[in-house]
Amino acid sequence: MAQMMYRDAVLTTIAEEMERDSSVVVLGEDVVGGMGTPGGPEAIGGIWSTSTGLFDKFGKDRVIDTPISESAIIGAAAGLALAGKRPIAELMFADFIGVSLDQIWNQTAKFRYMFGGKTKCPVVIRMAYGAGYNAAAQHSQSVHQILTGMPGLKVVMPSTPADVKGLLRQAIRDDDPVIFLEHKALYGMSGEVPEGADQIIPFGHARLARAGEDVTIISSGLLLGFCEAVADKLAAEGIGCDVIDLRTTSPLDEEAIIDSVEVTGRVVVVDEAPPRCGLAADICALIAARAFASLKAPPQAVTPPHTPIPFARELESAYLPSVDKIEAAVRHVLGWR
Amino acid sequence: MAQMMYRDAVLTTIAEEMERDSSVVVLGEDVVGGMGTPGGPEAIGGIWSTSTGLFDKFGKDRVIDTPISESAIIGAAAGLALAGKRPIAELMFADFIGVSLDQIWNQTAKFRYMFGGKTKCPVVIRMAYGAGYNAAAQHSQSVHQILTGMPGLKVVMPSTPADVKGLLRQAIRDDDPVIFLEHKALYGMSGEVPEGADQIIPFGHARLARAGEDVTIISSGLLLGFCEAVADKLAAEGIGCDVIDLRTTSPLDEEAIIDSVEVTGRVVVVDEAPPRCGLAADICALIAARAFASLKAPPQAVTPPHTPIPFARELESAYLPSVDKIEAAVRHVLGWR
Amino acid sequence: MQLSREALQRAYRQMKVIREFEERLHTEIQTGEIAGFTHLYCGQEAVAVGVCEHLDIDDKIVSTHRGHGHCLAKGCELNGMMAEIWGSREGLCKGKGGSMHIADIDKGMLGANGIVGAGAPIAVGAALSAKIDNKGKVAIAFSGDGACNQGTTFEAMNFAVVTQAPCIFVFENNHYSEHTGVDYAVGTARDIASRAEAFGMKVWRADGTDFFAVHDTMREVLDFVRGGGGPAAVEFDTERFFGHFEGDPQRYRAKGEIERIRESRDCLKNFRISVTGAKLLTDADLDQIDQDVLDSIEAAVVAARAADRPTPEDVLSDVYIAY
Amino acid sequence: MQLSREALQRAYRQMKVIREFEERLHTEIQTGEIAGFTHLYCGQEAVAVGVCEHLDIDDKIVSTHRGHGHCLAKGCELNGMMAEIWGSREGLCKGKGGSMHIADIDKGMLGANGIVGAGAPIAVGAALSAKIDNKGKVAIAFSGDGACNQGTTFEAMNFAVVTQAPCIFVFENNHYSEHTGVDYAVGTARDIASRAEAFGMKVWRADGTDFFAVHDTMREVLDFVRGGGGPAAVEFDTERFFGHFEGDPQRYRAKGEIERIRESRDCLKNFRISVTGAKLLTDADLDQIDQDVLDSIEAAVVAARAADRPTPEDVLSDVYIAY
Ligand SMILES: Cc1ncc(C[n+]2csc(CCOP(=O)(O)OP(=O)(O)O)c2C)c(N)n1
Ligand SMILES: Cc1ncc(C[n+]2csc(CCOP(=O)(O)OP(=O)(O)O)c2C)c(N)n1
Ligand SMILES: [Mg+2]
Ligand SMILES: [Mg+2]
Repeated sequence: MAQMMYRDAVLTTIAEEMERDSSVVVLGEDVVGGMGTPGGPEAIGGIWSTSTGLFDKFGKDRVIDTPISESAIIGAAAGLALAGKRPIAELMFADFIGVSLDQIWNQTAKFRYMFGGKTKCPVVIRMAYGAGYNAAAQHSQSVHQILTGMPGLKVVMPSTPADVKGLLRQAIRDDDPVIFLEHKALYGMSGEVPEGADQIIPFGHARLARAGEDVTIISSGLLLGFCEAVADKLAAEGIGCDVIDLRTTSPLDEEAIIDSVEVTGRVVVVDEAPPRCGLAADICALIAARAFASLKAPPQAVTPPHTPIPFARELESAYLPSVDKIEAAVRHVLGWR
Repeated sequence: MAQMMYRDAVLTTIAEEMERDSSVVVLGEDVVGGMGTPGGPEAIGGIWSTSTGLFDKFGKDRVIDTPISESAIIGAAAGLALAGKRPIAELMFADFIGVSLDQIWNQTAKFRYMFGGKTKCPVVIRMAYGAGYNAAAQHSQSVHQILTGMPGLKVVMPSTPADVKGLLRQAIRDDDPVIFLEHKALYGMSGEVPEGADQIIPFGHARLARAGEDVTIISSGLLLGFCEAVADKLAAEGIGCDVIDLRTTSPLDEEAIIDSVEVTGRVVVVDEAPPRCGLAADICALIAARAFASLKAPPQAVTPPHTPIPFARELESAYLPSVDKIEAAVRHVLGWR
Repeated sequence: MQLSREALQRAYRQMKVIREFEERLHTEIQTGEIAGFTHLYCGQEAVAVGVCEHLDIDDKIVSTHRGHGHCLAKGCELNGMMAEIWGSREGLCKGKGGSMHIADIDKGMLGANGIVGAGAPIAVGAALSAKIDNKGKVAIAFSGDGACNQGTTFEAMNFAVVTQAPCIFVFENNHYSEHTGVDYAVGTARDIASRAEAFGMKVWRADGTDFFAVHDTMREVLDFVRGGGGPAAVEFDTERFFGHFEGDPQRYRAKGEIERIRESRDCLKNFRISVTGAKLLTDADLDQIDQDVLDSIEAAVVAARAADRPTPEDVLSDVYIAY
Repeated sequence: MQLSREALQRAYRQMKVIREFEERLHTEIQTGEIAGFTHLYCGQEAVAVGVCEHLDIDDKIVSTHRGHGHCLAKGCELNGMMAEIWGSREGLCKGKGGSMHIADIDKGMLGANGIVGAGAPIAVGAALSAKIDNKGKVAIAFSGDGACNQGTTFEAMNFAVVTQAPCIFVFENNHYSEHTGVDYAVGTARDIASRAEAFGMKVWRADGTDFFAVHDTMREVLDFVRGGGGPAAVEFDTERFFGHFEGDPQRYRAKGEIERIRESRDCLKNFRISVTGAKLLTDADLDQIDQDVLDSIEAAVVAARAADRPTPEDVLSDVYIAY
């Protein structure tokens, strides 16, 4: 086990996979940095420091710095994949799916199906998402709810450095397109990371972050930590929470969810996406359909309001689900009779 | 009352509003047709015949035929709106939000909020959506679930010619951006349309298409007709269905939904979008949260499977919710004990 | 015109296959048996064939909504294509793709595409793969005069120049995008090629209805690109014989336009005149090919009609998961 | 340089306000008091001011992530901007937008924009509105050398040419997009202007650090566009004095680069040399402006600090509905 930051777990996993498999290729804006400048290549290595050193190690054919052309980035990744490579494309911010959605949704995601299974399309699209940086309405969004709804895509949302490692390795080796969502506010998080190149976490297997029998709390990404804090606080009062870290939203570990709710009968789903047609509603509906008889209280969602993301510190804090709001929701379902 | 086709309801409403308000402007690909050709302008008037004759009547400044540049179409509409006009932009197919999403989601939808209420953004974005034409994976999709999840947008899905008229009129006069979704398979539908320029249907008010006390069926668009067929069949057996036509998915008429389910205790939500993070899940979650105590059976969703849309007739039919599948779901919730 | 007799026969056969494939579809579509949207390539055969005759299986192409010609020229199997358009389970894509999504990755045909302009970035990616492999292979992006106004096409051109990807942008200017004229929609000061040139590429132009002009031009282009010259663009002036889609009333055409182009700008007719005039092939040679082709098309239609239909369960395969 | 004394004073003041606004932000940001991403415009003032001095309130501009200069030059109120960046309720956007989303529609300032390249199509729309109104008004799209590779920018240029929208694309080439050099990312054979030209527009080029060059060029451009000549593009060669964002280590710069550009390509310094040399204004005149500006900046900061903070309920206003 090594202590490692979330961002370094991204970088080292990419580097190890590039070492192992020469078909792995990285592309994105400033993933090298300094191209065509007096300072020269590797002046930055990615604005999140998730590709630092790759250019020096693997050269310009495999570490491709790109113009600000996100559609071309994703399209090129798709073309690389159809031609037999395993591209890892970076969108600097998840919000930039806005300028590249067609290539994600109508191209990459659909090739295998549209072409009758005649091809695989092993593209990883990494992107930094989430609020907490006061980056306002166009640089703070969660997009997993949009992409989870798109057949053909797998969607991954690690919430610890260890999960980054195991899930990113699976993503790179996966034959289907994978959206790999890195929460901006977690890049600096440190944690234990198992060593060894075959530490792989298969998709569709949630992680039980806390175990308890009174209530189920379901989340992922930044908010998972908030849920753990609530669980720890309630544990001190003798209330037991199952905290389920989804890890992947598509495929979804339906069994882990249903099994837990069948025991607890009470559930809170906490998600950073807007409320309408979001992941929280998706999971609440699943539970209502499949664990109806076990439910002792209505499945409760905790999400931001249905508004764009505001800039000012006070506003963004009020916008995001907080530990207090999650705790209140948990107490609400616990108190339901 | 006049008998009118769904497509003609679109065209006449646009024409009437353009007549009434000189700030209304239309733009899109081939909305004139024949520009720069030997045949000359008005060679087509929109591939759905929803803008035929407008160019002759209102001239080239107000009826703007565009290159195949959907981002520029939506962006130009946003700019027209910020500058005081009321643009109606057409995306030929809803699937083309893929190449224009940023301008819809990060621009048009957010201006009013990001700018602190300093502006309105009265853009109508019309688009033809839905399956049933064997147009395959890139020309058959439903997108209301994606856009409903985006704060700042209003989303409208008329299922009759009369609703086209009343809702489109509201859309054009609305000060917020409105997504107006026209189902391809309904363009040829005929129906009674009330006359008079103030036939307006306000947003957020569902329509009760059938009334009954045993089960609630919720839908919109093409599938609404399927639901009505099921209700009519069951009525013959003495089973009463409330069939709720949502009309707008954002804002959503939560009260109409909850009121009905509180009476029936049983509900089926039928939607054409994929199952994950879709509208059906959204509404089932709402019901589970707000009508929990009234529910006699798990809220049931009927949607296509989580796959791209296949081409062949047999495959597309198997993909889409059918009258039979809806009926089976309704009988399932009716039989739940 | 330094082609061998065999090469000439092959080129003619390829163009004729496309022509008859499309003419037959045009007829069959009237019966209502074929579902979905079908865009016919008829009239543009010399481009697809003049380009693809230079390619081998490891070169890649990315096509458009009007893709049948590119597919056939790149080696997709005729029966598989016909069956696909018929929505059969034995189609190249098991009936899941249809006319707008025919692909055969093993043949280097990376897909027709229903989204105008979507192909160009994908071709750049395939070209970057070829660059990594460093074996002189290329990728071709076919685009129409309408597609050349889509942001993706522009991004792809700049991207290819920046990364020096061995990508060739082939613009088939058939003067119309759906019902709109190129003179309206492409605001460019001069032609499409000039616009590509401003992106920093070497460009060529040729008559896209003349097989030999296309073939000769592409030889130069391919020498340049395979030789490491970076990306390139070519604009071919060509003609579409049918409507944009089947059912198009074509009110945007000039009176007599179709008759005129069928008369004077038919690549097959002109090919025949050239090669028989130069005594490289005889009318009898060509007539024989014509007959073979018609037979193979007939056989393909018969096979497509008889082919297995997909089953409802097929909806759920070829995708990672079904909820 | 046919400007009146008042006009010269005004231009200098406008540039100076931007300069000091940015220098002060640069200092304040170190304290951690200001949240979010801030991109400083320092060094490029002559472009914003040289362009906007020609505009009136009915002309529109659309800006970028580096928008403070454009906002101030177009007449956005200093205190409202400072308060916005401070995230205050009294900010121009009530603290909801912040640095990247400052807008003042009434002043014809249609918004800074966090999405690179998003502004150009919006400007075309504003220009189409002006065309309908037919009063000789224009819209300006400011774009960087990086933004000029985004598909939306290309689409917008073609769209403007096709619709003959009175839109002016102002490219501020400051040689960098984030950490990447323009020589790498813009593959164009020649300059950005040539690429714009290939879209069918008349183009101009000038030194963007020289107020008079910008101002004179824009007079010509605006005469052309207001006169119905259609859209146009201008490329200004300019310099960014600070990092891409605050905190950027700028390892991509040449050694001594910042000192050099601050020394020789400072629009304020060079303006002072020109006008005092030509005896149009005295050093004392300019010093007076400097002092006034510093005072007003100080006052704006004091006011921003003291301004009302937004409340949690404010999250839910200015949007049609909150579920
Ligand atoms: C993004 C997108 N916009 C619009 C369309 C609808 N559409 C299909 S083909 C076409 C015209 C394409 O013209 P061109 O590129 O010249 O190709 P051609 O049809 O002439 O072969 C249009 C507008 C589409 N499929 N995708
Ligand atoms: C669509 C999109 N891609 C990437 C970014 C991240 N980003 C912000 S500014 C910038 C560089 C822009 O360069 P340029 O257009 O030259 O403007 P400058 O920063 O030099 O003013 C990038 C890549 C973004 N905001 N939006
Ligand atoms: Mg064309
Ligand atoms: Mg720049």
